[in-house]
Amino acid sequence: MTTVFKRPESLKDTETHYCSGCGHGIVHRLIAEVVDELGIRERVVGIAPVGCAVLAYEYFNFDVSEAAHGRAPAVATGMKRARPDLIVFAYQGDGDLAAIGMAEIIHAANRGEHITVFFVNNAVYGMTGGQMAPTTMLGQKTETTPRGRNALGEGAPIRVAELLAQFDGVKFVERCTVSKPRNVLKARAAVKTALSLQIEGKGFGFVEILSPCPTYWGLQPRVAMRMIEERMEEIFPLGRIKEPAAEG
Amino acid sequence: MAEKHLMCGNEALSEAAVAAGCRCYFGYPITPQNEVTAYMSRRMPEVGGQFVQSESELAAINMVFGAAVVGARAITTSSSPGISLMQEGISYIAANELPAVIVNVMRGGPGLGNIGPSQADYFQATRGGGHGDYRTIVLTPASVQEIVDHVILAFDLADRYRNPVLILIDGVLGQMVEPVEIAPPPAADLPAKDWALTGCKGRPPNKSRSLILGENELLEMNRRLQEKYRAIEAAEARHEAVDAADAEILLVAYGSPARTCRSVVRKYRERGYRIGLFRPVTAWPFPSAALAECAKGASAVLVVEMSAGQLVEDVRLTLGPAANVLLLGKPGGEVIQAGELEAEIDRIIGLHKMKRR
Amino acid sequence: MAKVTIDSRRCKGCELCVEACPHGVIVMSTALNDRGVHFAQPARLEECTGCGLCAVMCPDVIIEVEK
Amino acid sequence: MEEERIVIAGFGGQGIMFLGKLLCHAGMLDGRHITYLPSYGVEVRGGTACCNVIISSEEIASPVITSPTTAIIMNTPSMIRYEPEIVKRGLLIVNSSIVDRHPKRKDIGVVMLPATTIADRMGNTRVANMVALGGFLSKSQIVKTETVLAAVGEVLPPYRQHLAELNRRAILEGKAAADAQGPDAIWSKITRGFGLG
Repeated sequence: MTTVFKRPESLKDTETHYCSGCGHGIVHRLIAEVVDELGIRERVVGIAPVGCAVLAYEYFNFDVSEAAHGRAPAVATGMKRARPDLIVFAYQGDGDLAAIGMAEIIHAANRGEHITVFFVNNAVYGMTGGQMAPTTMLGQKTETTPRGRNALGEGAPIRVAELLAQFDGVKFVERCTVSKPRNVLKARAAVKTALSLQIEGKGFGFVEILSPCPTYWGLQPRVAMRMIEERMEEIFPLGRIKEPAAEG
Repeated sequence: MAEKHLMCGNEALSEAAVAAGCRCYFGYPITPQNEVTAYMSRRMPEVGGQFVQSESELAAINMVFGAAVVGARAITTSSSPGISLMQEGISYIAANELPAVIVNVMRGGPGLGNIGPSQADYFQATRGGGHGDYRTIVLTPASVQEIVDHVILAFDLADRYRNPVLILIDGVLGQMVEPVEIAPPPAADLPAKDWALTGCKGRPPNKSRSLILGENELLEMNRRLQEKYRAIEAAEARHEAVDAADAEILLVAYGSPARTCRSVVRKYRERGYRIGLFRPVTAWPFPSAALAECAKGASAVLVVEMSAGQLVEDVRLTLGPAANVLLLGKPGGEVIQAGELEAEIDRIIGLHKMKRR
Repeated sequence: MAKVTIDSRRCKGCELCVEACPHGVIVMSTALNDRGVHFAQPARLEECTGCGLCAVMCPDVIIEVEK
Repeated sequence: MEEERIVIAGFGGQGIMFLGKLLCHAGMLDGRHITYLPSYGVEVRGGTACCNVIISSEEIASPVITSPTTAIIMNTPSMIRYEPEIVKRGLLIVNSSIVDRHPKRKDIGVVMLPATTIADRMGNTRVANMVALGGFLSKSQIVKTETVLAAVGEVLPPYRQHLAELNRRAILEGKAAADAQGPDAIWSKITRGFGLG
């Protein structure tokens, strides 16, 4: 018998603190699988965000640092500038990246830092108990938008992938999701493209991953996955927003 | 012996960082330290280093964090309002026990203040400044040459103790030009950076974190940090004493006011008054034992600082409520002039009916 | 026949694997594990093609597939 | 103790900072203690340029000058600002081509030097600063003129080296013009050396 699927080496054999059906576990695994596949486990350095994935350094089986809330792209900049031979990625949620850390992500992207950023967008703040995120959808009820998010006064959801794609320094942008197996495999391919881009020294790569938060959406995990397809993808369309440039 | 160069404090500290082997500079322009960003933007590429003009001081200090956590020597510089923005990052650097060098070329505050020279960030520097129980080692050079020496020392101290080191200078020292020698320092005997995130080749993964949730774990971590701080206090308190042994009036000052004090001491000594100067060279750890010794015979201790009175609190803490500790403090980005200091000294001489000897 | 192994002790009961399986191989247990959840278990292994989609969806990486 | 505390002030673009740095460099080569402090920030943007140069036989306290022993003044606003601050028996060098008034002080030595006119005659307005420096060297012995001339080449950036000779000539012209103002001027009778007072 041959193994079809087993835990990647780059993921520690440990339980996560994530809620049942949370997308972070899938995204962690995809990154770990690609790190294994590309054979970079011994020269990759990850950055864990502040947010639900704050403990990511407990799960990845390679070097990982924390970063202050929103500052992961700055930390990644420092790492990659100091040690260009390392493969540096930042893992960020929607509050970390699109609210408190908007300046850092915009400027790291615009400088074309040779780093990879994985942006897990679940349209809500999980760690602090389900408050509005910059990517919360209009009408979506959260702890801090009890009547549903209203564009007037609360703004409309920010499309970060489209925002970053316009910078010349950004070489690859794709939005994907983990809503069903086919999409998970596409997300895996995007993760691989982004990390390969860095290995080849081609510049900033960005992968946004729409991910469910069953707990603070108040939905069964299976239903939450359908909600991504029915609601989120309308606002955050899937697909490749910026193709990596051809060789030469 | 290295050649003497004419450099302003800001340029000299930049070149000293290069001499210390630092190849990573991250910073955001702010007066009066802009010479550093300009100098480094030119110099870093020349020596194969990295210069990033960051989008903010928040980003700058976190770039330093990133470079430090992968094992590189990194420096950032700013002035008071920018240093306030960096406090979050400095707290994280202290918590992650990373080596980093930060220079504050102090200007008048609070708020946007002005760009005049000031020493009003002493509390912020010596009490941690950000959240949590931590300390940064604080060096307070008083000449351009000492700025150079302190930058080199700062990198070694940072590496030795895995702790942020802050160099506290004022706008005058940053801007003034003096002759300096910058020689590559002899290699210090420093611990290996086996904690750095350099890729987990041939070893278990390293992680760097400060979120510590286990029961009593954070308590233990803090106790360990405090032990480190006690060790730093025991080993690294530095000071300079000028004519302090028999002083009836002991001046206490650091940075550029200490220069004025030194010349005034010389002048009054020539006139026969027993006056001396105690200069803390490290503001943290504060050289308490040495100050207590120097102040033993003094009838008055006059603290001279370009703030409304911050250093004076450490002096009072050291000497106790019974000591006659006075303050000549000038906030607002203004220099303390020799004349003002002499008037205050004359007043003290009169009050205590001090005699020439 | 393929083989699906699920570490039921770590299962959080999200049922994403059940949803993912094209052949209805995996079902939720009636029993509870130590976490107090009904865990996923391979039930009709004879139907399993070893496609691995259950493992692809598992957020807790507790499914191994061989064929 | 020998000490000169020199304020140099004028418009931005008149070479104020270069004059200060050159003086410092010469001081350093002569084995003096020196400090140099430029005005910075907002003040610079106001269009005025000023620097403080201290050259001393002893260690220097503050680089900030409150009572200059010499002021080298290249424009009228600087004259208004600094004339009152000069110590008694101090020295005032004035670029009389630009400054449209005479000093009021009677207790200081004054050299009225048409620096810009002399510089123009030499073919380059921009060496007026060097002419003024020559005026200072005529009246002060804090640095040697030969040292200043030697320092010119070291202080000029590489892309301005072709101007070194012109700068040196301007210094000598300025010095000669000030020398010609006669040995009877009050400063020649004064033992300069102002201590800290």
